[in-house]
Amino acid sequence: MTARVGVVVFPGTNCEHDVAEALGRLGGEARMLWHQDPDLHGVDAVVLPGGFAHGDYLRPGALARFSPVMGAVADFAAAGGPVVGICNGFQVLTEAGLLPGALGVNRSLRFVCRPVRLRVERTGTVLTGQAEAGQELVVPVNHFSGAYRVDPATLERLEAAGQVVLRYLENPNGSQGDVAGVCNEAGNVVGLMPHPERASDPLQGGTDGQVLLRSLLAAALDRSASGARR
Amino acid sequence: MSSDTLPLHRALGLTDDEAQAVEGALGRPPNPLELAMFSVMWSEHCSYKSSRLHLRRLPTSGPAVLVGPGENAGVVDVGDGLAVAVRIESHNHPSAVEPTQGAATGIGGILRDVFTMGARPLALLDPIYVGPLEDPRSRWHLDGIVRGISAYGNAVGVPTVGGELVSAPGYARNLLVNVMCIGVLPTERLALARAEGPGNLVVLLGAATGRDGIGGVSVLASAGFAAEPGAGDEKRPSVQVGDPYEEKRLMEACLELLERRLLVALCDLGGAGLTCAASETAARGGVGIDLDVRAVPRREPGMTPAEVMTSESQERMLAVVEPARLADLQEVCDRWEVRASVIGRVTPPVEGRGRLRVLDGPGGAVLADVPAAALADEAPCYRRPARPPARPRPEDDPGEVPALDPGAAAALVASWLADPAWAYQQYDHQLLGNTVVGPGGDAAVLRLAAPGVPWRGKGLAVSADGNPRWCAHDPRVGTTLLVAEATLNVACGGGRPICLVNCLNLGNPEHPEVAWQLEQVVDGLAEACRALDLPVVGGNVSLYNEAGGQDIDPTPVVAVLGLLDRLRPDLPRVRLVPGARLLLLGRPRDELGGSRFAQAAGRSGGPLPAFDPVAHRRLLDLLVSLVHEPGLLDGLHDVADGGLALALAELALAGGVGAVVRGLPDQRALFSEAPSRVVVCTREPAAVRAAAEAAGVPVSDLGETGGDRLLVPGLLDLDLESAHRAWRGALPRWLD
Amino acid sequence: MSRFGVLVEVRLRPGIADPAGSTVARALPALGFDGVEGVRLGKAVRLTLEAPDEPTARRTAEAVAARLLANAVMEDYEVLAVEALPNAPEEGPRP
Amino acid sequence: MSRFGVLVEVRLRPGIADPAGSTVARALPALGFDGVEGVRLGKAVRLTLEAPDEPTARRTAEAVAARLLANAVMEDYEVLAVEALPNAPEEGPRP
Ligand SMILES: Nc1ncnc2c1ncn2[C@@H]1O[C@H](COP(=O)(O)OP(=O)(O)O)[C@@H](O)[C@H]1O
Ligand SMILES: [Mg+2]
Repeated sequence: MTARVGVVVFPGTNCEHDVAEALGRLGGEARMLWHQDPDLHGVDAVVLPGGFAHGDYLRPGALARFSPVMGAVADFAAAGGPVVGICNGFQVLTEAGLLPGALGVNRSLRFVCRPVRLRVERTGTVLTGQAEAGQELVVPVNHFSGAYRVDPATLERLEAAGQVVLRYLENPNGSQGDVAGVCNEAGNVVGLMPHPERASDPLQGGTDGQVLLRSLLAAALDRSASGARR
Repeated sequence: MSSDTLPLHRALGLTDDEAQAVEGALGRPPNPLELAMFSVMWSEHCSYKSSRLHLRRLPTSGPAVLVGPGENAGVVDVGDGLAVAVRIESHNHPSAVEPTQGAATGIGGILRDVFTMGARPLALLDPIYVGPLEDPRSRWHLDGIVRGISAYGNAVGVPTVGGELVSAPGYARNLLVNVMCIGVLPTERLALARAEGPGNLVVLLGAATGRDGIGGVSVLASAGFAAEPGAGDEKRPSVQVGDPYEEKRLMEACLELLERRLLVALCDLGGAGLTCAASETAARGGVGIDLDVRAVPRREPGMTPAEVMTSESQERMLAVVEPARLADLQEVCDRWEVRASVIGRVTPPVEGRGRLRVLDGPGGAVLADVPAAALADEAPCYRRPARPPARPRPEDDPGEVPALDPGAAAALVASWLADPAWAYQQYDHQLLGNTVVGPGGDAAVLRLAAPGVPWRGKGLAVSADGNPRWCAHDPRVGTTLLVAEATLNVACGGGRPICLVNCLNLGNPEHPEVAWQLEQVVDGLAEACRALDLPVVGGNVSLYNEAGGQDIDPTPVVAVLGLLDRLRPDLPRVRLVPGARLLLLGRPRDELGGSRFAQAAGRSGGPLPAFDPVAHRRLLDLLVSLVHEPGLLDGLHDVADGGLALALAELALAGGVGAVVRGLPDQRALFSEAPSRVVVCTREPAAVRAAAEAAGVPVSDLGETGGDRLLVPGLLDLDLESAHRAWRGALPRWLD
Repeated sequence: MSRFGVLVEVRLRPGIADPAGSTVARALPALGFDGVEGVRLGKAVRLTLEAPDEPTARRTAEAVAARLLANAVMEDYEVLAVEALPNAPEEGPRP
Repeated sequence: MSRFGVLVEVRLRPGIADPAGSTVARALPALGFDGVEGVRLGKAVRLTLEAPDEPTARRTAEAVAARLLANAVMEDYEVLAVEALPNAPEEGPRP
């Protein structure tokens, strides 16, 4: 069985091939989903990859959330389908209301591209099913607007409910609570700023991202085995 | 003098003689629109009128060269049915007026140069030269330039993997921003900007046309800046704003159009806008083009035909398509939300010459009617009077530089340290998943792969290098040393050098000293490339880099591409590991002419060290084989700017491991910047030695690694912890 | 139908960190501006639109702001001004 | 001394391309907003400052805008509003 993962492409998306290649290396099969197409074509999981959807000039993700494909992604998520937003994809998921919070401009007011150390705070999500609690990973970040913003009460609620999935060990952007990734209540929608697909090949200098992508592929297979949607 | 008292041609930047020549080319006086078109096409920037003659001396062919200089980018065959396209450009003057947008639109332009050939852009590089960072204006320059590159390159989805960052007094009022792009294409997708087939349609793709950068090439890029800071203000309406999102869609649409073979020709719009793209495309194909200036989508009301024809609005491409393919083209463009407007058609040549005609509406009045080749190819060509500078041959022989005590030598080295991470961490340098060795080392190393071009095991190494100190000292020899350095960097990354591109940044060519520098730089480049069998596949000449009558030091930038036949994940990097030997590959040398060390001591005399291409080639070959031998080298770094001292310091800092270095007779050996030397760190010294001896490369032992100091007993004593602070903080200290 | 120009301000909610505003505020004393206590940086969006009357123009702008211009998690918006514009530009600027 | 709140608008000069505004404008029809002809995106800067009187507050804001907020090569600025604020916030919001 091969996990079929839909990779959403907006005009301005630029990490779709990287994600597809990384998933392919781990035995998954990626299928590009064009933003204008409201059909997910029976995929077992969805990734919203990095980039600058619609230019992201007004605010990252502000326009992308209106794309026809996003209605289908919302339905898929509501039905328990695994959905992961990486970087720009995380921004789009918060704009779409599929994840809590928002992503603001980095504290440094600069774009930042470098590896950071992360800790897995919550296992059992579609992104961390195969990771261990407390596991440390080195994965690159790559963004201008990656500072997680949420009101203090909501952050407290997220912490209490275990919705903080990944935390920075060295905060690169001023995120509240050092949040690097969060999930929805059910744990089937996860957003993160770091790019696991950039740490999934020894040639790129690291493989720590593999455990996250493998978790996603496993979640996709579970879903496909359970016969949901197809 | 106000411009309305000037004859029109002078206000447009043409000399009286040039205006006469225009009349000669037309056989009648030009009308104002025609004159405007000639003024941009015959500008220094577009026509290379002061440099063309010299550039002919460069070696440009080789068995692998598919496209040499003259097209939008050079193209080299790299086997497996693949080719690499490469191009470098300057965006100096626009970046001086508005650093962020100037640098951003520079990136946009260089990308279009590469994807217009059918290549998918793989990587960008950005050599930057600004004034001293003590000067707030230079900080504003650098901060803005890096923001512009970051904002544009990251958003368009092409990684920036290398460059240069030089801060020196000569660039305070005339900074330099060079931009370079490498792309990859299946060889059969190679596209040329050559219009063919009378009756075919000319289609403008991309952004609407505004009054952006009118006269940018003739008035802005082909003249220097005035003395007063801010005196360039009247040039400000020329500012163009980059739109990476438009560029991204345009790039995807163009690559798909080429992939589906829907186009006859494709040409980017850069300097001189529509006039340049149309006249060059027509001239190369030996045909004419009729353009309907009214059909050009405008961003602003009330634009004149001359404004439309010379606007440098960004993110536009000119395509030639057969009428039967127009619907398919439209479909691709619609999907990518790229505007496509038919603005003209290809016409047969008249008496052997294609004519570029500008029409006012379909079948409307003929507003301009000019032989395309007269615009594109027949600009005047000047041999400017050249004279070496009247510099007295200084008596201060750098051989007599007084020795420094080890602590003072360490302080000097520390003052040279600057980690460029401040810049490159603002760039996405990992996009496309190809980056095996990112910025910060000797050469960037990439997988040779792209979306649609699966990786087959090969790699590319690339390095861009400039050194205004060497080139001011001796422009000819200095340029040979740059070629030596760039090839060596590439070999340190495991790449066999396959081609070179160059960007010659110089002052006002009407100054005889600058004309002389141009000749010398070209001679040096030609000499070194010939000796190394390295074809020059492209370049750019940026003249009039002057402010207040003061020319910049000659600043040629050379960039070398190398090919790796197979890639390994554990390529040796710039770093030391503990418990290893340090070896010097290459002949030990001690000439100090033109070095930082001599300069710091106020000695500006003496010859630059000479370049021996035969020994250099042996070293390159040896390195390529050593780097590919698993486990043989643990680290390596070439010796260049700052000599062995700086090379050792950078090696030690990158690994956080010190060394004790012996066997150097004096500080001359430590600080000489003579070429063709590499330091390697190895735990297999005998094997390295044997390989070097077999290759006929001199090898000497430098000592061993370990500890937390870089110690050269009696000559240098550098504490790594404080050096690390100096290195990391050098840029943030001023810029954050 | 008439043409209106509408100015909408989008600002960060109180309590949401504004690194850009803080950076400006921090830079001011060194430039000789002493009395500035605080700086907040938001967006000023100018819309040109057609509407039957001013209240409709305002409502449209508010709807655009609510739906698109502001992210409710971080931002508030306010229509600051609505002004009638001369009609029909012959060859209006295309977006 | 009194406290004032000043609102400054920084906008691109006419004729300077505004990719951000154009992108928003192009997207609006798909969101069901039809009559919007054009969008220009600028900055709205709110300064809180101490000054002896309103004209001085306005002048200071103008000077700040000229020195720091607007990029003279591409942008204009305008002080849109100056309002007196209640004095002395015991522990006012820090930037
Ligand atoms: N502006 C820049 N952008 C990206 N990378 C840069 C920049 N400046 C320097 N670098 C990178 O930092 C490293 C060191 O640069 P440099 O000191 O010029 O190296 P070298 O002396 O070996 O040519 C190189 O890998 C170079 O590509
Ligand atoms: Mg080097």
